[in-house]
Amino acid sequence: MTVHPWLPNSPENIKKEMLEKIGVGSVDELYRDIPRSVILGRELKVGLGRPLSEVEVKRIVQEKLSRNRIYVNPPPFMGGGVCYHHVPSTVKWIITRGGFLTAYTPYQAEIAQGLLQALFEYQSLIADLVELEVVNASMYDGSTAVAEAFLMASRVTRKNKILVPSTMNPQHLEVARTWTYGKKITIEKVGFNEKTGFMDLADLEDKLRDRKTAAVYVEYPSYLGFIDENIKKIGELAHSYDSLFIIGFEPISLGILEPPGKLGADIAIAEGQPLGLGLNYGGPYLGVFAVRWDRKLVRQMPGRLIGLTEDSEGNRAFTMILQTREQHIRREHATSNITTNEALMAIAAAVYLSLLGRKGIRSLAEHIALKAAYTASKLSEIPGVRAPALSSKHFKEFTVSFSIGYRDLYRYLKSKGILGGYYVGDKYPWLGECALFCVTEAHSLSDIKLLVDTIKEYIEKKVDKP
Amino acid sequence: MTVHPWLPNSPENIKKEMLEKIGVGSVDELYRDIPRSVILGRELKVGLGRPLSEVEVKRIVQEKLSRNRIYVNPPPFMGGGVCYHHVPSTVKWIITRGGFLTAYTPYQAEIAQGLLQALFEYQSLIADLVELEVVNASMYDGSTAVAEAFLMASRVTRKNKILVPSTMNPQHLEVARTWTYGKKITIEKVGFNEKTGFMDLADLEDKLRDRKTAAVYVEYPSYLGFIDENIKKIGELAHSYDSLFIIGFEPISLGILEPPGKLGADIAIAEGQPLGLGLNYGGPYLGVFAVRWDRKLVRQMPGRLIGLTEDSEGNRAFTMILQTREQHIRREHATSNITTNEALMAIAAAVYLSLLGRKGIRSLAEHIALKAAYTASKLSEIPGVRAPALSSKHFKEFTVSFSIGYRDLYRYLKSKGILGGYYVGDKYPWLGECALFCVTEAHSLSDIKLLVDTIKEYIEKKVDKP
Amino acid sequence: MSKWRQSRWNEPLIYELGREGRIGYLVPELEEEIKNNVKLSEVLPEDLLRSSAPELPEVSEVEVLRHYTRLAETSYGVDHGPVPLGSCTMKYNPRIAEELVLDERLVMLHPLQDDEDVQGLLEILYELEKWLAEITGMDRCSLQPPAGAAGELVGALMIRKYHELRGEDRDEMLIPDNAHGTNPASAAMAGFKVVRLLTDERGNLDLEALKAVVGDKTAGIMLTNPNTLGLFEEHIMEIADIVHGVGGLLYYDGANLNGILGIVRPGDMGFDIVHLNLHKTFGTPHGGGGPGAGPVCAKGELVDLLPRPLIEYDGRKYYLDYRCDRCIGRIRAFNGNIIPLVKAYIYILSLGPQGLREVAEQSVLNTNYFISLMKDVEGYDLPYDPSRPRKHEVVYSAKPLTRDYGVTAEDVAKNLLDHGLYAPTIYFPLIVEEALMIEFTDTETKENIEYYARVLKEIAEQAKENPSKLREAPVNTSVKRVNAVKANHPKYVTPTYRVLRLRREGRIKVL
Amino acid sequence: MSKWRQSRWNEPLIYELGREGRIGYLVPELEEEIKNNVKLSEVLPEDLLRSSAPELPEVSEVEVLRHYTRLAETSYGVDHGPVPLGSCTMKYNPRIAEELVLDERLVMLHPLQDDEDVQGLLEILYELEKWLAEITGMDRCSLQPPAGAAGELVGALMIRKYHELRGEDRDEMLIPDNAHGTNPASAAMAGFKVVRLLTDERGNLDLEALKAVVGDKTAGIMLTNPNTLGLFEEHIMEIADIVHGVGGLLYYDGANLNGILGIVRPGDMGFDIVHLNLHKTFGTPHGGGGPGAGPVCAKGELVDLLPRPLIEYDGRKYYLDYRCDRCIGRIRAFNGNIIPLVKAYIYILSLGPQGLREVAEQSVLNTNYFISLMKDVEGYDLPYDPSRPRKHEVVYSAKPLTRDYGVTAEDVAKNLLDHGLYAPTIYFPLIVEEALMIEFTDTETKENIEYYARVLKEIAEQAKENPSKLREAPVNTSVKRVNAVKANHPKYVTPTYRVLRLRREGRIKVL
Ligand SMILES: Cc1ncc(COP(=O)(O)O)c(C=O)c1O
Ligand SMILES: Cc1ncc(COP(=O)(O)O)c(C=O)c1O
Repeated sequence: MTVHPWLPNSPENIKKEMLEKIGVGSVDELYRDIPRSVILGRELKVGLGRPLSEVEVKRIVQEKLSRNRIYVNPPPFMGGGVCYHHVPSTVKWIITRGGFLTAYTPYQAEIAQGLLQALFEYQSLIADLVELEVVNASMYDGSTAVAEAFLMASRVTRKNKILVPSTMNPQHLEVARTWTYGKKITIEKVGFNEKTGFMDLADLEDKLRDRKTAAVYVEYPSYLGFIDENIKKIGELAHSYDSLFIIGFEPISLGILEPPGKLGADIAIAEGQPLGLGLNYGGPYLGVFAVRWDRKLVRQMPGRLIGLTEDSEGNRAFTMILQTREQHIRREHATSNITTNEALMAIAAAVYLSLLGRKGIRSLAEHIALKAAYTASKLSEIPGVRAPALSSKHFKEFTVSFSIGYRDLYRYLKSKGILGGYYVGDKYPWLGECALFCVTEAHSLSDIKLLVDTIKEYIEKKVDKP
Repeated sequence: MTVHPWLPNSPENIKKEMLEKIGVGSVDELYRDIPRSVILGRELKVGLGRPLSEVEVKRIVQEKLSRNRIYVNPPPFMGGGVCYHHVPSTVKWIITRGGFLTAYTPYQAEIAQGLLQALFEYQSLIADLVELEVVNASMYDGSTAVAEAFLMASRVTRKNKILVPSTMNPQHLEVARTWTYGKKITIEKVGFNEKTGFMDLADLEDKLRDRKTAAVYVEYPSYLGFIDENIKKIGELAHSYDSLFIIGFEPISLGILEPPGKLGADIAIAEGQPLGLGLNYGGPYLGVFAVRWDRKLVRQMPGRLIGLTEDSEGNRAFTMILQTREQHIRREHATSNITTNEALMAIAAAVYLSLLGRKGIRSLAEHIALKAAYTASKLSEIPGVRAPALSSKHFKEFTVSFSIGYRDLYRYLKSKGILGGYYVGDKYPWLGECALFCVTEAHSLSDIKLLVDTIKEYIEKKVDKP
Repeated sequence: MSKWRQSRWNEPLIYELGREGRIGYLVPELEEEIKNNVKLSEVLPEDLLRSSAPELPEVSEVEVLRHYTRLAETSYGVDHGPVPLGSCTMKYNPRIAEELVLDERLVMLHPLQDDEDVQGLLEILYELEKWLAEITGMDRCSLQPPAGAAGELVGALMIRKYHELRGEDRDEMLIPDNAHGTNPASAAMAGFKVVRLLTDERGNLDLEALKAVVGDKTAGIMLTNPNTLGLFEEHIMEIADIVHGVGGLLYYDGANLNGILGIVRPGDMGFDIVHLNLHKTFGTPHGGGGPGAGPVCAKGELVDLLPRPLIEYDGRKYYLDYRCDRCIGRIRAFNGNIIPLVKAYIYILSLGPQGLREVAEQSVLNTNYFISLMKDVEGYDLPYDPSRPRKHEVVYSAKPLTRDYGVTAEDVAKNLLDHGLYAPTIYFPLIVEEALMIEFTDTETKENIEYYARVLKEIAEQAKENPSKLREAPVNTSVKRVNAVKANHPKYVTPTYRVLRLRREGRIKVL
Repeated sequence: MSKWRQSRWNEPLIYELGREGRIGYLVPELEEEIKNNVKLSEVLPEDLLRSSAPELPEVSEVEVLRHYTRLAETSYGVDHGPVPLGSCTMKYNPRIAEELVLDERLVMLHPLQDDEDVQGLLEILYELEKWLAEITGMDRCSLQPPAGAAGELVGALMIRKYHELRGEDRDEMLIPDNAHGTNPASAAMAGFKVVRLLTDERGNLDLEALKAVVGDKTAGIMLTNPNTLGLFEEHIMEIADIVHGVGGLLYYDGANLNGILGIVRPGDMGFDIVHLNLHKTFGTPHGGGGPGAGPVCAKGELVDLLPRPLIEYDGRKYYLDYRCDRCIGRIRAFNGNIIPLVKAYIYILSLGPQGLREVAEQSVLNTNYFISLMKDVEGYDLPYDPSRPRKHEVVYSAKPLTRDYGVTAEDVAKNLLDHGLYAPTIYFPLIVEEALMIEFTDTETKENIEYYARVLKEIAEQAKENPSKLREAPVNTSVKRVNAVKANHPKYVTPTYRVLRLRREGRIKVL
């Protein structure tokens, strides 16, 4: 092995000095306690079989990336739990500063005040967005935040049934089932109205009556994009049967929608990706997790918390708090096994929310709501298209149902450089040929026109010569 | 005008407070001393006529950039004074740190030690590369460094003729003529050997004999890529007629070639682009400027110098030195008008040279020399191709002359995704249909094969059916 | 006293910056056509409109940029100097990886795009999976878990499901006393009872104790090898035999792989399931606490249990395979923490087999060089057979200093900070009193290791002379010793600015 | 005393880091095929092979990264706080521009690629040129000059050539006493004699003195307006008439354009040639001293004299036009400092006409707000008619402090540093004794302006009480007051490490 730039002690002369001081003849001797029988004794078959220079690595990786296809002009219209948003340059700038990027978890508070403060601010900004008092420093993503919320609800209430909407994000549901499998928690779907998508309150109450429900979960807006207007009532019902109420929200929508804290939520969780993160083909994202100011809840919270305090001279300082909930102290009795989380993404979200501020988040939310609604209405003008497919109100994602097969249309759109909605007809058969579309601040009016015209053109062609 | 993110005091409420404190009713009043007759009185016609969001700006700029064509696979083979080199990621990382990127010239030394030290290290690393003791903190680019060297030589010697090679970089020559025009300096070309490209020593001596020559300038390697093996003799001749000797070098080649300091140079200059800078369609680049440890020379040097000193407690510290040469102090008697230079690019070069170190620069230089020679030899195997077109030795750029018209071949190469050499047949007619090719560490063997095979294929086709 | 000192900005909270009316981000102006055709009141449910704006600060772009720049520069990372946190493998994060992942052809990929749109990326992930399987000696890997602990949960659930599918009822997970806290926590999340195993004085697992607890309730064992003492478990093959012998499975916590990369493989030691921490061993940055990536690899029939989707190749195209007959399900939404995965790919690609092995050797060399420097330094014990070579890390005990001068491991840590050095992991593993767990990794310079040893020696000397001074540290950091008691006191505990505000207004109770 | 302090790393020189054998960059391995077919001895001239390797340090990537990271974090930029250096227009550098210029479709363009390969970029540059011409009220611009001073040289050479082409022999350039040093230096480089003009007590050019010196030797006048006192030259039209009247040209130094963007244009004031500093007015970062960009714009027949190439559009395609019948030639190689040019394009595109005007108004508002805060602060004089509103900047004199307490402008500057603030430009313009030249620009917050004024007041108060304390500043920066005398002493002057080394070895003389 030649000297490597990442391995400062790899030159032979340095190695030799070190081995001499240690008092061994070779590095092999430092492995002497490993049973010979398990020693590999050959080179690994990895990479291209030899160390590569930056020049070579860059070429290889960029060649591969060139075989990906991205949609820039227009940006993706695909929804399905995550949408394309513009990431402000300032956000990217900040999360590539070495003090944040290359730091560990701030175990040594005094030398990590900047990191701690940034995470404290993340917690604070989310707290004010959701109007709940306690926010942890992040979960892995929205789906695991849901799962941890279910586990937490079960711990708090010592019950193990969770009621969820029938229209719930199917991936989140799968993840929640995986995570709760060991704890024998059952997740049950509540009936719903096929026209609006709203939860069936009567069925909910039926299912609550055995008082075995740890929590009722509602998405706000839902996976299918609609806003369940009974959300407050659902929370009241949950509480009246001693269940917790968990809201899974979309963060930007809270610029204009009533926050979970005002809707009675005990726990609120979210996928934080809209707050300044790239699409990243699925990750890293950000699991947002907030609870009410209630000792019982806070003690059962998963994840890391940063708190404000003082140093020995009374200056403001920050440190990790309530660690007795965490695995490194409580081990098998911890509230979760999480340690590494998505801290850097939380900082990105803090920067994003700081940039927007109270006015920005509102105008962004308005912008998106109006643009999405406009797009839906334009799509609906096309014969054979209904958007949204549900009669209720929507925020940024919405269902579009077609009288023709969607998959061919989707392929046609791609051939025109447009990434259309995500097909959900298989999972929600009563919606027919249906897809989840998404419109955000990244889409211009002409992007929307292009989408609408292309769909129209295709459908007209189809109808002409079927 | 609405509130803008870059203008913190643009909200009306803040403006109002400020105007009140100032005691005026409106900002207009602060312009009251401007004659009405010159006030514009209308909006400027710039941009799209209104402020744009990041979302919009990014789309517009990226759309335009998508109408540029870059050559990645293989990288450009085009020479002509500048070649494509790999820029290490670490270099880009460092020059995007705020402390370097957004600082001004370090007028306040105590709060800018990091910047000063980085520039001092740039000066030092170059000094050791060229083996001359004094290096300034940068000139604009190689061409203006040449021009400033000529002006300096004229000041030092109080003479105003400069002798240059006939094969000199034509752009540099043009620039030198522009810059010296006001000082009535004449630039004369010395005869040369058409086979080797070497300077004609007899003609040189003839031209020196009047003792009016301020300096003799040699490129090393030359614009046409060859290395003038008489370089030492040229320097000796210059000195024997009381002229200065100026070498324009290629920095990476000094990993393997004897440095200007050893060749008798009084001044050495270079285009610093190979030291970790992008091609950037021509800039920013880096003008390297070094002189011998000689009071007369140092006093007449253009540009900024950083020096090592101490603070009031005897700790090592850095500051700008010998400022009495500079415009802000000496005004019309300054050695140059330069103030803003290419500091950030100098830091990039410092990082680059630090990464390479004494071994890295040598192996990089070897690598390039061998790869370029290999490419030339392979090209020469093609009937009707001569590479290099000159019989002398070369480093990374070399001439290739063709028995067929080059322009069509160039277009053919482009159609195959290859950026071929830069046509110089018009400027150096005795070389026939000739172009400047460049091979660096960024080119792999298969890139070279592709180039050679594509040229061969084209020429064979041409010869078959002319 | 060291001349080093950290910057101090006394930076206000972002809430204390800004002024009403400011913004830091311009939302694109809504086009007239849209404004004229849709009204907010028709678009959203009226009684769910937010009644009061969220209490976010109003800050301009320049203020935001400066604020977080100052904070970043008051946070110590690997970019600043050694961060020898044991168990964390805080190595240098190569910039080439950081640069290449900024590519829009990665960042702009929607996770639900068709496979045909992401062939290049899938190829990267497919190759990465193959390499990780080769490195661990396993058959297949799931790249989905976002961190080590999530990988452990996956492993524990796989073990649970494995026994269930065989109709066996096994609810005990064996975990050594020196294990990382995530092991028992993960086992418990998967519904297991945790059975604690002891460490013998050589630093190995106590085999007799193990034999005494295994049985038909044993679902499996979670081990890391080298263990958290930095010692290679010498009897690993016997352990494997014992656990397999009673029908249990072996889970490998890969957090400590750095010292044996390319030298021994978990699969060859008898492990059935393995997780890796790419943000430790494979050079992806820790981001102040994440994102990470914790792929899980498995052998033989256990492959069927791995979370889906897996990436497959049919000879022409790469695709995501969602089939899940026996699998434990999904561990997270979408396809994994892609950015760290690609960074790890670049890391392995860059180093190749020789480089990875050199990484292991360098990390072990560094540890043992440090031990050799500490040989004649008083004040620190090296528990568990000091004659055995350590691997990726070493654990000292500051007990002599505590006993003799009342100087604790924490005091030692804080004094290291004062020299511009990050502290070791302290008070872990739990079996070492006043533990100082030190891992320099492969990327630390000999000079910094020497400096670290020198400072530890100085601290021990100062402990004799002036122990109270040591308890005042740190003084060179941006703040002095932080008050953790107040931070956690129910009357003062302040996890958000909202709590501070409500408390000031008297609108919140003691927690 | 401010609690702020800068970080201190006592960072060694890069030469003092590293060890023999280390490298920070892997040169690709040369392919066997090449190694086997070419030999170095045949490739390069034997007697020009380097006889001893350059004495560069040998440092690993991680060491290099940490070293320069630490240095960057010990350097104060706009990203850290206010940098109100008068005349320098140190405004916030928008990150959107920094992000977009990293694009390989820009960075990888070879400057000699055909026009057809760079249509997108040429369009950007073409539009930028149009906008700059509109902003200055001129006809065409050359984007090539890499900085303001280079632009001045271009302008001066154009003036020279203009007269020569008309067969006139004019060798005097008129320059006010408050002009920036680059103006006389540039005029001198272009071969002119510099004639100094005086400033009257209102801060305007002394018209009588001007009239006294103009004549048939007058080639032109170089002016900046607002001038370096921040005052708008009220008699600009008269000046233009006088100079034009004798056949001279008017050159506009655009460094001070920030306060009048979109409000008055140099072209409308009678100027013939203008340079702009994009790294001042148009938000491109200064990089610790560059790169900048200093486009030069001209009117009417002077357009022919602009350096070539210019960017043209034939209705279908953009192209570089190299024709140069009367032009002064080339001012630099290739096509200009493209990256800053593109950043400036993004800046103007983002702000639009309303934004640019707001920039001007904000910068003037900030200056005059600061003046209003300084009204009752003793110790600082506001020379040249304090009743006149300033534009982009204001110049105070610390003369009262110097006179009464021996506290100089430099002392004031150093004490500002101690509060985490960058100092003003000091001792310029030369016509103000103990000058403090302060320019907050459009991007400074009201709060920081207030803080700055407060600190200045504190300093003045301390000057009364304890002036010697002030002369000890700075103490909160990474080093204390730097010894400039030693730095410049012929025996000690050390511009490179090479000099230090040779001096230690006794191999170098006093300079
Ligand atoms: C030994 C060990 N196991 C498991 C983990 C958990 O890994 P992660 O932090 O990636 O969840 C860690 C690190 O924290 C560790 O050190
Ligand atoms: C008034 C004035 N003119 C000219 C210049 C020179 O510009 P540059 O630094 O871009 O060469 C400057 C800035 O240094 C200046 O402030």
